[in-house]
This record gives sequence, structure tokens and C-alpha cells, in this order.
Amino acid sequence: MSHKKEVTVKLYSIMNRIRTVEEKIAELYPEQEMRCPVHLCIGQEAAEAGSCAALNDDDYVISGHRSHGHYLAKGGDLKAMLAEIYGKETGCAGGKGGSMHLIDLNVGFIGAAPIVGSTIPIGVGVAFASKLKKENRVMMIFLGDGVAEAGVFHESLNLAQLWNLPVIFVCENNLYSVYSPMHVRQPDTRRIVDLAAAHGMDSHYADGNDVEVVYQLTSDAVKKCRNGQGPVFIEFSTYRWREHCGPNFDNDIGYRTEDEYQVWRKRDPVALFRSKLINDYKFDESEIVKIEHDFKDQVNDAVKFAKESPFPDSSNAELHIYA
Amino acid sequence: MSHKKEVTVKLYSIMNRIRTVEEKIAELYPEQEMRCPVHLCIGQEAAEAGSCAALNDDDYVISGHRSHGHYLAKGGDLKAMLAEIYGKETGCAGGKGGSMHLIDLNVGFIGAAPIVGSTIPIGVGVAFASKLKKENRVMMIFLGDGVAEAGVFHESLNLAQLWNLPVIFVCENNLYSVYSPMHVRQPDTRRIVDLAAAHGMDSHYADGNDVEVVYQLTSDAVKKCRNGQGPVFIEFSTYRWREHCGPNFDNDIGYRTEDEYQVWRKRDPVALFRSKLINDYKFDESEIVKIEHDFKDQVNDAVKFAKESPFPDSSNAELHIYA
Amino acid sequence: MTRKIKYFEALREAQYQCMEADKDVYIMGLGVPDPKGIFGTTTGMQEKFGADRVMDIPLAENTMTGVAIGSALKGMRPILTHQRVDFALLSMEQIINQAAKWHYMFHGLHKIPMVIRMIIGRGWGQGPQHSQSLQSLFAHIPGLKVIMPTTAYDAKGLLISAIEDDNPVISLEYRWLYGISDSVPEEMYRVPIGKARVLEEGKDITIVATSYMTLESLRAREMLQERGVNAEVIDLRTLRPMDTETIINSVKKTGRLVVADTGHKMFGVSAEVLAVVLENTFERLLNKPSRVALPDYPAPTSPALCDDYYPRAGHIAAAALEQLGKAVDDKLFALPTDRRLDQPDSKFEGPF
Amino acid sequence: MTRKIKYFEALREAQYQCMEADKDVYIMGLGVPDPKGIFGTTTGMQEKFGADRVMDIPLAENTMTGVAIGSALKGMRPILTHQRVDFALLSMEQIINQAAKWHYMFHGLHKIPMVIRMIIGRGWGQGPQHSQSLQSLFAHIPGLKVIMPTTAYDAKGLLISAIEDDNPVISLEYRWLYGISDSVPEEMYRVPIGKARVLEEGKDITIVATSYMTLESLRAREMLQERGVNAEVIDLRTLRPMDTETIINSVKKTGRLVVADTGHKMFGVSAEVLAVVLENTFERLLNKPSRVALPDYPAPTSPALCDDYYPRAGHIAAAALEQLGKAVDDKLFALPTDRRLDQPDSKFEGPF
Ligand SMILES: Cc1ncc(C[n+]2csc(CCOP(=O)(O)OP(=O)(O)O)c2C)c(N)n1
Ligand SMILES: Cc1ncc(C[n+]2csc(CCOP(=O)(O)OP(=O)(O)O)c2C)c(N)n1
Ligand SMILES: [Mg+2]
Ligand SMILES: [Mg+2]
Repeated sequence: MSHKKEVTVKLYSIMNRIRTVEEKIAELYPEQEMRCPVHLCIGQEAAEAGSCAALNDDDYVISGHRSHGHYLAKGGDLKAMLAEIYGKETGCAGGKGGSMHLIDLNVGFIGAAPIVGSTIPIGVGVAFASKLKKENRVMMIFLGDGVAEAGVFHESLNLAQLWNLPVIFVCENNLYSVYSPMHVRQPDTRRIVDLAAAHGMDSHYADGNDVEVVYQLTSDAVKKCRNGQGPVFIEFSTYRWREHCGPNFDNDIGYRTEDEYQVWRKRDPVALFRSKLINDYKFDESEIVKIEHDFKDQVNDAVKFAKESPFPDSSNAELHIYA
Repeated sequence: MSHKKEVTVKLYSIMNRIRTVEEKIAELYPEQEMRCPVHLCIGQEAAEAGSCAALNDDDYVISGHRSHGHYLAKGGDLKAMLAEIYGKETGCAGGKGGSMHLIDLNVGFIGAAPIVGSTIPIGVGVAFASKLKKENRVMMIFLGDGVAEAGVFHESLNLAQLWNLPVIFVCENNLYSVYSPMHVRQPDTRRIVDLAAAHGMDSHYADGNDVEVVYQLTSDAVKKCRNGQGPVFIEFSTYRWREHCGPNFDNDIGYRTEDEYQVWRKRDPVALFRSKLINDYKFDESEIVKIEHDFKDQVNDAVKFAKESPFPDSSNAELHIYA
Repeated sequence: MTRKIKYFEALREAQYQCMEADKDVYIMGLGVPDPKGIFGTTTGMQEKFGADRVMDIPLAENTMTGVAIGSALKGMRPILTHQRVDFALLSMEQIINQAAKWHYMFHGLHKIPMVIRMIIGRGWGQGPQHSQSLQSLFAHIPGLKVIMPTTAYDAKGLLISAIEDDNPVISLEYRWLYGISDSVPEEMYRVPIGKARVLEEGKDITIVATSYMTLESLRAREMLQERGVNAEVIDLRTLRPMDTETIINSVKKTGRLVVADTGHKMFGVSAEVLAVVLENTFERLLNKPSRVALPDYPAPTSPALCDDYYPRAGHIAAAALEQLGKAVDDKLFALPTDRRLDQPDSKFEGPF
Repeated sequence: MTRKIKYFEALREAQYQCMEADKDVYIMGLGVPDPKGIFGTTTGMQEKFGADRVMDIPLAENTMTGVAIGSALKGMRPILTHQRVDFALLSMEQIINQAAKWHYMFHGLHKIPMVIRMIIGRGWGQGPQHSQSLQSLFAHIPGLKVIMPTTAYDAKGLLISAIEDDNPVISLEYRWLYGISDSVPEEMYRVPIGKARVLEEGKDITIVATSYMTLESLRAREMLQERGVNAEVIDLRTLRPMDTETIINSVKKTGRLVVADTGHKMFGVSAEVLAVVLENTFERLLNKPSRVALPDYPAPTSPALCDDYYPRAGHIAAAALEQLGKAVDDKLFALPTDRRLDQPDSKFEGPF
């Protein structure tokens, strides 16, 4: 397989992986066996897959409340993720964390935590230590548009730029913070990417639903970081299809319109790239179907694993209070 | 007196007032009767006098740890200020606050508090309420270069711009935060004013040691705010002559050079404007000396008042715990 | 006119009536005007009072607290709402250094009338960062008042008092209380800040409880009654100022004390209650008091890990029985059969 | 080899030796490498260890805490320094939600070995926002450890333990202690976190003190001795985990307790000590214990307003005498003649 093709397959596979898992969670959530909040990222797969695909296995990712896509794109263990969401002993955090606290250190997924903005400086700190230890690894920090209102965002950008750290800030601007549109939160006289640029940082804005654009930009950013040329900020425009938290569609509750949703729905990052594979890159559809099919099986296995795994003993709650 | 001359006299008077008071404090501080930290603003008088001179009496000012100049420029009661620093009952905060908590509501000086950055959102909140109450007053918020590193700075700018509030942010960039120079705190790939501009705010940078430049810029800003055209940010370059906290010179302790100090010393904002009055505006020196002399007397009176005022009864400590 | 409404409706009504009565009252917080309206407590308010007085805000907890303070000293009466106390930790500087101190340190020249509503306590898998009960952090700070209404009646009456109070008031609302009903008058009324409520009288032991733990305490009282013990249940309602008199009088009568708090034990609310009792009625204490509170580790997410995390009525009753030298039976700790412990008990519905 | 050095020197030596011993230890904080060097505790460190390991930082308390956490989970051992606890309030979110919880909520996969030094307590007119003693806020949080060294010996030994500990440790240093001297070994040694120290034995009453109040307690002990009372003085040293055993054993022996804390009273450290004693040695208590702590209002600035604000040895002694039913004389409250109360007592110099 040519390098180009390899990348193409990888990008599609990751997007497909995220989509499949998230759809499965949405399907099963009403059974009330996943007893924790879930923030699905369906619609945002390109930004997540494309950027993580630019990283090496031993590079780092850190995320917030909407982290499934980042975890999966970085190669996080699927069984451990589902088991965690199901609250099982085999979960990646032993059931202590749930959907909002995924972790897989084997693939550099440092962790996730749902206090908006709080993992940004932690990611910067990892990058600082990594640089000191001369690991030549890159830290990718995922954040949403809401974070651009928070002080910690600016403080962290200031520091990353000042200390010239190997950090890529990936902002997925999906237009909403919970049910709040941009215009009640941020002045329309500027863009988020402008804020980052003002910190003196190399900053970019691009279509986050085009996985190849994402991959290209983040690959350049990775190169820059790897060369010790400091942090990069990238804002990707994208859209979350389902409700902020939970498995449902919610265009009916009034904070956004069905029309707006449909516009973005047509720009389905997974479907768009799939068509491109067939029409432009002349993939055989069966090839794609096979990728999809294999992964569907994996997801079903993982669900089975998660459901069948034992709950942790309640005494596990007292483990790891202090190191 | 022509308007122009009136303004000129006012600007010089305010600068002279600040300089005279601060020098007096520096002179008397070693007596150890002012038993609280003092952050003198000698060297920064132009930025403070010029900007406050652009305000109406009923406009608002709020400040931080280095607030003497702002308090005096806004017309704050001198006796109450000195008495406060001396810890006396007649102090503007009854002795509870000291130098870092000046207040004079009669002239719109809302208050001061020394947690860096913390009075910024409070000032924004005053402006918000003032706007709601249709007072058509302007809020001027003073801040230092250190604040530009703090999240609350950005959060506040975001909000002021979003809500289109009548706020003028006046940043006195004196190059240091305590003993720390800019380059250990902020990237050299950007200026503070760029940060503000990135928030979509009307933003300016100017020489803060030229009181006329300051007055002109802030007058324009006041007009804009008064017209409901939203907030303005202005960064003034300036320099603090004496130590961060306390009455002494400290160029010998190693964090900055005597040379640097001398360069700024030559740009003494008070002396420069005094020369201009005589050379360009053809003031009679005696006129100026009279202003200076009268004020020196006032300061001596105020010191006398402060020293002779009684200490508060220790039971006053229990006043105003709850409203 | 009194009718049965829920806690969340009572909170909404309190805000609604205060906004009608005083144009200086306004509400802001993330999601305040959104379709969920902070568990329904702010639903419909923006439609009624306009976007000038009922506002969504940027995600900037620290700054928005400062903004509230600034508006308060100009005579406004902000109600700032946080969807979780965990988020409010970003604003501790403004709350502790500024809001709590401006009245004092400016010698009374400023008043800071403001209410900060914060949601505490457990929910569906909220886990370590979304379900804390950090009341003791606020209760420790002079200059603040701290309320924790349990019933819908108190929710309305205390919130009105808080809005009308000239000081910063922290209001902590336990998630599982929003659906509890109570008989609530339609008109405005005040429940005084600083007064505990004796919910049930008793003579054998005093149970002092905060917030949701009051409901568990009422259940515990029933369990105790079945076992021949007559417990007095006191809902603390306000932490600062604390109604030490009601507590002390009760312990003087019963000689015994259990404190049930929604927060952690060490350095928590329960410690202060014990200390106050010890200082004031030492000589009447018949046995050592007990603290029933969260264990000293963070909240895990999986329901399987929470069974022993949140103390229930049985734990309160057991503590009481032990003090009285009576047998503690296993039935006290029986798990409910109709629900998992990560969902509220539908039997706790009120009125109280 | 032991020699007499000051508290600030002991802290510097602890950091110095830890940095020599472990290249993962680093120091950062506002002003750390500046001419004042955090009361001398970091002076000369940058020259020795370089600007990579001893760093000034931007004014961004919240973010720098996160940065410390991130570096800690990568195996570094940050020492983050705040010039005042009041500033650290900006970082409560990172401290409470993140630092304290990452080890637990990730099921042990991360360790967060970090030390946050914070300065507490009064100074020359520091007033309401620059002199708080907020230890109970941290002591309440599971996942943190909290130390408050009083003597130079403990300052060094506890800080070394803290730096070597795999958990986040909050170290609270009272401003007035920096100049206190003690016999301090030159070599590295550890004072275990979680152990109180019986400074002086006694049989009539137990005085449990924190930080600077330990010095006042030693003076109080002398006053008591003069009045025929033999007090035991315990320096708590660590708040979390708390050495309840030492306290309980002492109170079992003396039957009486005074707690002297540098913070506010309500919901403060002293409440927890009372609660623990009550729960564990109720039956041995001979009288109700007393709390000697800051009154429940902010610190005023004018020295004239502070005379009654900060409790002194005499107040501790008086509380003890009252418990023992002995007369309390005016001499106990005599103001010093050699200094104003806003300056440290030069007689408190050690060694202890
Ligand atoms: C500090 C803080 N404030 C508020 C919240 C509540 N909250 C959870 S997710 C969220 C939305 C954040 O929006 P954005 O950053 O755009 O991410 P998205 O959900 O769109 O992916 C908010 C406000 C929080 N978790 N943390
Ligand atoms: C939140 C906070 N962190 C640290 C400090 C300590 N501090 C007091 S003044 C000061 C310097 C601030 O520098 P700048 O804003 O440039 O003002 P300047 O002193 O130069 O006028 C610092 C860091 C503080 N008061 N508040
Ligand atoms: Mg978003
Ligand atoms: Mg400066």
C-alpha cells in the first residue's frame, strides 16, 4: 500500500471507529446500564481522527468532557473504554471515572476530565516535563469553543508560547457550549483563532469536517513542534449532531434549528470522506465495507465484554486514595 | 482661562499632587508610623493624571495595589487617604484597609484591592450596573502589565466587549511585576495591546509619560464609551522609579539596571510637562511654583491631620462584619 | 394560599417574585435561559423578565463572580448560578477575598447583596468532579452567609431571604431535592437565615442534619421509632450564621447527638456541630456524639463503588442505636429493592 | 552535624538537598529567583540549579497549578510557591478537582507528587486580603496532605518528606516563623507527615496548636506553670492525615484540651480537633475544651484594630485556667512593652 493510501485508510478507519462506537453507545444508552453521563462526538469525527492521525503512538493527547473520539483516535483500548462507561472493574479507570475520565497510558492518552478548560494547563505541564526529559514527543490538547471564554485558556497559551513548548491546541468549534450559541458568550468582532494568534502563537483556522485538511494542518503542526519551534493553535469548525449530553437528537427543544442541523448533516465528515475514497481515490466499495464490518464486530465484542465484566467490589472504592 | 489652559493646569496640578504626596510618603515612611505596605507610583504620574482628567467627577475608577495615583487623580480626599495609611479612625476605610484599600465614593473612586486582576471584573460589574441604570457614566479600570498574564483579564475583556460596556481599561506597563521583567512572564512575540485587540476591542498603545498624549487618547475613549460604542483598551508605557513596595530606590539589588532607570528618569513625566508649560505654553514659572507650593502646604496639613487623628478603638474591628 | 409544589418550582417562584418586587434583582449563569433552565429553576424567566435581567454568560466563573460583586455594590441584587459547586471552585478568589470582605474592609461603605446558587451532591454517575458537597469551605468564611434548604417550603423562604439580604449568600442545593414536594404558600414569605428547624421532636437523641441528609434522617427516625427510640430531627438549614441555640437546647434535652452531613467528614460541617455542642452542653452529654458523613475519599463513578459511599438512613439509625447501647440489626442496612442507589428514593417526596 | 539555623534557611536547605538528590525536583513560583527569594527560602537556588529548574512564572496561579500537575504525572516533582495563601485561592479548582483527585479517579494510574508552598498569617499591615490562614479549606479535601511546620527542624524534615511524597502536599508557612531558629542537622532527614509532636509534656491540660500558635502555646505553658498548672503542648504539624492518636492519648492523660489555631474558629481546624477528641475520649474529658482562634471576621489593617484580633499566649493560658476553675488574672493579657503587636516577638526565637 502506498503511503498516501495507508494514510487515507487510516483516516477513514479512525473516523469509522469513532462513529461506530458512538452510534452503538447511543443505541444502548437507553437500557440504563451505562450509568454515567456521555457526551457523544458524532459529527466531529474528522477533526478528531485527522489530528490524532498526525501523531506518533508515543505522542500525548489530553481531553475534556467530550473525549470518546480523542481516546479512540489515539488508539485507546476499546474494551476498557466501554467497560469503564459500564462502570465495570475492567474499565480503564476501574469504574472510578466513567465516560468523563477515560485514560489509556499505553497509547499516550493521558486522561480526560470534565471541568471545562482544566486539562489544558495539565497538558501544558506534561509537555513541559516531556521537553525537559528530551522525549521529543508532542502534546495535543483538545478543547471546545466554550473554553475560549475561560481564563485558563489564555494563561495556558501564554505559558506554552513563553516556554516554547511542543503543544498543539486543537479547538473544535461546534458553535455551542451546552445549549448556548456563540453570540451570548463571545463578541462577534473576533474569532477564537484571533485570540490565539494574539498570544504570538502560530495559529490556524480550517474546515474541521474535512479530514484531509485536518490531517495536513496538524501534520505540519506536529513537524513544527517536533523541531522545537513551539506551540501551534488550530481552530476547526465542526458540529455536534446529538444533544450535548446523552444519546438523543435535540433539535426540537429550541436552542438550535433543524435547518442548521441539516446543513451540517449534509457535511457528514464520515460520509463525505467515504464518497471521496470511492469517487476520487477509486477505492473498491467492498474494501471499505470490510473495514466497517470488521470494526462493527469489534464493537459488538467490546460491548459484550463490557456487559459481561464484573462490577468492581464495593471495597475497591477505597483503593488508591493516596499513592 | 481658556479651556486649553484650564486643562493644562489641571493636568499639571494632578501630576504634581501625586508626585508631592508620594514623595512625602517616601520621606515619612521610615518613621514606621505608616504600618502597612505602600506601593508608590512615582514615575507613572502622567498615565494616571492624564487618564483620570478625561473623566467627569461622577465617572468611576477602580484600582489595585498601586492605587495612590488613581485615587488622587480622581480627586480622592487627601486627608482621608493619609489617615488611612496611618491606620487612623479618620481614614477613608476607618483604618480597616490601609494603603491597599483606598476608597472615596464621593468622587467615584469605587475602591482598590491588591489581589492582582481581581478588581477588573468588579469594575466591569459596576459598568454593567451603571449601564443598566442608564447613568451614562464611564468606568476606568487601572491595571498593570502583570495582569495581562492572568485569566481574569481576558475573561473580563471578553465580557466587556460582548456586553458593550462603558469601560476603559488603562494598562500601565511599567515593565516589571514586582522584580520580574517581562521576558520571564510574557512571550516577546506579542504586545499586551495585541491581546486586547484580539478580543475585538478598540485598543491603543501610547507613551504613558506624555500626559497630553494620555489625556487625548483617554478623552477619545471616554467619548466613545459615553456614546455607547463600547469598551476601549489603552496600554501606556511607563516606569516605576522606586521599589515595588516601600519607599526606597532599589536599582542596586540586581533585577534592573541603574542605566535603565536613568533613561526613564530623564523622561520624568512631571518635569517634562513642567518644562513644556514654561517653554511651549509660556506659563510664568511663578504660577507653577504657586500651584506646587499651595499643594505642598495641603500635604503637610493632611499629614498633620493624619498623625493627629486618633487610632480607632479596637472594638471598631467588630463593626461592619455583616451589613 | 398554599399548594403542593416541588423544590425546583419553589426556587423558581422565589426568584420570580423577587424579580417582580424589585427591579434590581437579576439572574445570570451558564444555561440559565436554556431549555433545561437549571433543573427548571429558571425556566421561563427570560421570557418574562427579558434578556437584560435573565442572562446566559460566558464560561468564566471567576470573572462573572466579580461582575456580580461590582453590580451588587451599585445596588443591583444578582443571583449567580453554578450548575455544580465543582465549577464554583474557579471563583473562590472572588468569593473569599472580595465578596466576603468588601463590606468589612471598606468599613461599611459598600454592601454586596448577592446570592450564589450552587448545586451539590450526587447524580447519575457524576463522579469525582461533578458531585462534591463542599459546604464547609464556604461556611468557614466570615462575611458570607451559607444556606442549605432541604424542603420546598424552606427553599422558597430561604431564597427570598437570601435575595433580600444585604450580604453575599451562598445557597447550596442538593440535586436530589429538586423533585421533592411540599406545601408552599403562593405569596412571598421569608424563612430567616440563621434558624434551624426542628422537623420532628423527640427525647432520646438529637439528629442534626444538612440538606438531603435531613430526608435520610427522617427515615432514620422511623427506623428508630420502630426500635423504641424517639429521635429529634433538626434540619440545620443555615450553616453561617449557625443556629447553635436550637442545637444546644435539643442536646440539653436528649443528651445525645448524631450529625448527618452531605459532605466529607474530616474538617467538615459535622465537626463544627460537635465542637459547638461540646463547648456548650458538655455536662449534659450522655455519650459521645457521632458523625455520619461522606468518607474521606473522592466520589467514584460506578454505582457499584458507591453503595458504601453515601450513608443512608440505616447508618444514621445505627449510630443512634449504638450511642443508646441498643442492638444494631442488619435490616438497617438493607439495600432498596426498587432502585439502584444512584437514583433518588421516590418515597422521599414530602411534604415535610 | 547539627547547627542553629533559621526556619527560612531550613526550608531552603530542604529544597536544595532534594534538588541535589533528585533531578526531577524543580521549583517555580512568582518571584522565586528574585532578590527577595520568597523570604530567603529560594535565594541562590537558580544560580545553583539553573533557570530550567528554578523558575519565575507568569501571574497565573490557576494554570501554573495545572502545569505542576501535568509535570508531576510525568514523574517530575514540582514545588510550586505562592507568596500568600490568598493568591492560591485562584487555584482552588486545580488543587481540589484535579491535584487531589487524579490518583484516585484514574484508579492509581497517575501519581501527582507535588508540593504547594503557601504563606499564611499576619505581617506589617497586610490586612484582609494578604494575611489569611485558610488551612481548613485544604485540610477538608481528601487526596491532599496538609502540613504546617512550626520549628526550623520540622520545616526542613517535613518539607523533605513532602517533596518525596507521591501525593500533592500543601505546606503552609506562617510569615512570622521565617526568623525562628532551631538546631537543624546538616544532612537530609525526614519528619514523617501525619505525626504530631509533643513539645512539652504535662499532666493537667493538653494544648494542641498549629503553626505559629505553637509558639504562643509554649509561652502560655510558662504562664500556666507560674500559676501551678502543668500543660502538655502538642504541635499538630500535619492536618491531613491528622495524628489523632497523639492527641487522644494526651487528652486521655490530662482530661482537658485547649486548641490554638492560626485560622478562623467556625468550621476551622480547632473544630475537627474537638470533634476527634469527643468521639474518642469523651469519657475521659473532665471539662469542656476551648478553642482559641481568630474571631469570625476578616483581618483589619490598622494595628490599632488588631490588638484583640490575634489571640496570644495569655488567651490560651486563660482558657486553660478557666477549664481548671482557676482565677484568670489581668497580667495574662498585658500588652508587650517592647513592640507593637504587628511585629513578631523577638523572644520567640528557638530552639524548640
Ligand atoms: C468550569 C466549568 N463550567 C461549566 C461546565 C459545564 N459544562 C460542561 S460541558 C460545557 C460546554 C463546553 O462547551 P465547549 O467547550 O464548546 O465543548 P462542547 O461541549 O461543545 O464539546 C459546559 C459549560 C463545566 N463542565 N466546567
Ligand atoms: C493574584 C496575585 N498574585 C500575586 C500577587 C503578588 N503581587 C503583588 S503586586 C504584583 C505585581 C503586579 O505587577 P503589575 O500588574 O505589572 O503592577 P505593578 O506592580 O507593576 O504596578 C504581584 C505579582 C498578587 N497580589 N495577586
Ligand atoms: Mg462547543
Ligand atoms: Mg508592572
